[in-house]
Amino acid sequence: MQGLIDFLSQGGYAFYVWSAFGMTFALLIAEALVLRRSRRTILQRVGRLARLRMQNVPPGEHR
Amino acid sequence: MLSVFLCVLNRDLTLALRRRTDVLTTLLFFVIVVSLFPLGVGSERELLRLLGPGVVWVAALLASMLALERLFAADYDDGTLEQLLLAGQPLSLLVLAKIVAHWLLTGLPLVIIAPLMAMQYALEATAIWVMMAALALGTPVLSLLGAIGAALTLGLRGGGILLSLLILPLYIPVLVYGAGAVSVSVIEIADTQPYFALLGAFLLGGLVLAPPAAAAALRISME
Amino acid sequence: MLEVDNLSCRRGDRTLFTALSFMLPASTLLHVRGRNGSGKTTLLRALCGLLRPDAGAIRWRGEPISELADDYNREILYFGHLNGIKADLTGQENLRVAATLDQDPLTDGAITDALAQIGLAGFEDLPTRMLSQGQKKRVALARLILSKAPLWILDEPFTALDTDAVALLERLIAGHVADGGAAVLTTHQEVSLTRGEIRRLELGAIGC
Amino acid sequence: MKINWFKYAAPTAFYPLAGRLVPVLAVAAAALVLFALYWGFFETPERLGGTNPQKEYYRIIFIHVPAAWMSMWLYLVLAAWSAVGLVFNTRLSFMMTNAVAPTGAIFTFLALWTGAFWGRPSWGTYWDWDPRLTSELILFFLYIGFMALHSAIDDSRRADRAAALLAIVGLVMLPIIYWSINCPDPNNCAALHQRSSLTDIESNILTAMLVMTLGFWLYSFAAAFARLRNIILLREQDSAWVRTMVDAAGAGGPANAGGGDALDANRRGVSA
Repeated sequence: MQGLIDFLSQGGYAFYVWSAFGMTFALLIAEALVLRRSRRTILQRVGRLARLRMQNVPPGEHR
Repeated sequence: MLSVFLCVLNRDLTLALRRRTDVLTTLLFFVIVVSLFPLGVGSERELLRLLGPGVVWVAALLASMLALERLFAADYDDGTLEQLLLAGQPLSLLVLAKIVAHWLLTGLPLVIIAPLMAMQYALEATAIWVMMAALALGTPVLSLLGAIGAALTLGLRGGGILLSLLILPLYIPVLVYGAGAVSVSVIEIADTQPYFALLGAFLLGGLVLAPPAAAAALRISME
Repeated sequence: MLEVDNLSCRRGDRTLFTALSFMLPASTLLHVRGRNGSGKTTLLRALCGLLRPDAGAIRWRGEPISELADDYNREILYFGHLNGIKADLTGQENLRVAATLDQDPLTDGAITDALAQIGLAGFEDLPTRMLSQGQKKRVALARLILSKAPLWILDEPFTALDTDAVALLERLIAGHVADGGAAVLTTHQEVSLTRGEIRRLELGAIGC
Repeated sequence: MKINWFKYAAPTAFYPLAGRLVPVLAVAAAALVLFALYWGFFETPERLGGTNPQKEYYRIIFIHVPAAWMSMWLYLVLAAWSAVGLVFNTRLSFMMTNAVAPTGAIFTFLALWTGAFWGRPSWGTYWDWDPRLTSELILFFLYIGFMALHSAIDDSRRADRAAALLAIVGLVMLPIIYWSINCPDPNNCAALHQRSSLTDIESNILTAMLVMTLGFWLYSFAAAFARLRNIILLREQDSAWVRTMVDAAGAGGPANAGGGDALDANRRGVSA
């Protein structure tokens, strides 16, 4: 337990160390999530367009 | 070749002289920005002397950029830019002519009025001369670099703001050495020659590289 | 003279035309027709070299125009939707600039004559901003009289022209074609020639 | 490497390849980053330097330096693909520039952010007009400019080419900008400060830093390829192969669970 607290306090520089590391991994993970979500959105949209096309609706009207 | 260059130069100068307000707005903007600073930071002579070179240069940067938006825009709007692209003449040469005209109309007036601005900042005679020389060497570089940005942002919504975002970071070297030359001449009797050598090198490099780059950008934007 | 081979153009994500091929020999007028948005202007801009096609080749006297570049530009006269006329310059000055860019040493008299021929006698010293829309267009058309380019590329030249001017323009085109020139033209109206051949090209005939 | 790219120069061919690479790269990147974190926090000394040592906060070096390296490397990649695109007019190169730019901007921002949090305990200030930090800021502006210009232009071809030209202009200007910031007084340029070279650093610290760099590098590949796949999908959504692929994926790929809903609806719509 004490070891964990020591580790987290980083010799009293916890604020600087964790701000830097926290922002880094927050941003990298956020980027990965955004990429995944936008991929889904795009696939959904492409799928919807494909469906509309199959129903013989001119695609231009739904852009 | 020369006749084509002179023709475009002459055309742009004639056009500007028929619309004098455009030229005056740039100049006035410069004067106002420079004059606002002492009101903001206080009119202590030592402080002003310290700030002067930087303020004048930043104002020159902004003024030259403000005018850049119009460099190709008017020709783009009335279709004459298309005709320039199809003129069967080297586009770099035509672009250079337009840049030279632009500098004569926006850069040169700044050089000429700079002594007045320098007096507001209590600069001494040597510093004023250095400032004029530095502006004379540096502002053409601003026009050259800016032409690339103006060509890239041609006809875009909010092109002016985008242009400043793209171009201002590229102005840094000119700002650093332009203002540096004046600062050095204010503080002590130092050698300003290396500054002028660098500004001159920028100018030469810009003259060689910027017109083809701006011409390529124009072709991309006109597609 | 002009040869188009398997040309495709896209605008944004939309394909305007694919596999377009045609020949344009001397003394021929090509009349390009099609609905709005069928790519007429795009085709004409591609023919000028203003726009790089996505596929295919355009050759001028057997050589690709992308390689000829400025040499090709000197051989064409392009007339677009915009007049290409500076409103703050007079008709005389506008034509003088155009001629200098073509490296064509014209006398002032030739320019005045051209303006007179197009019905603008007495207007040559006025800034074109003071002219009417139709008159501005006429100033631009005066370039056709002065031009020596063998290929004319005209995008909707008849719009905003009165009947007199339309007749004059038709005469000019006919004269150009009869003299061995070639022309590409978009317009919704019918065109006729007294001499020379007319070819027609319908764009957007196949659904996109 | 180059030959491989050539074979996959068509978006159609590259899309599935990137799809196979992304998970592999992502897992490898995660493993390397976790290893580097472990090594950096548990196998390194608590002090850096001799007489006036930096305390625990020096550990920011494990992300600051790799992020700064990546920011510069990715700009080089961006400019290189821009040049390839402008010269050979290949669409995939332009897509690559767009795939790389946001990741590069993120790393640039991280280099600035971590630099600030390192600067505070070591220099006593969050921001200093240090040449390297300032250049990093300029690099950030260049990335932002690239993306802003690209998104301001509606026509994708003009956007690609204009932004590519800007990237190259930026690349030419960067050394000049860096130099002008580094040496604002040409009379006195000998005073350029030298930083300690890599060999002076303790080997455990160096290990963590280099492994982290490798992890970030693989992460950049994964993120860029994932984004590239999105860009390809968006730009080619009207083409036959995307439509067939979407249909095939709708037939029940577990990898596309999110897209599956719409695609199921799609099939129902057809049968109805």
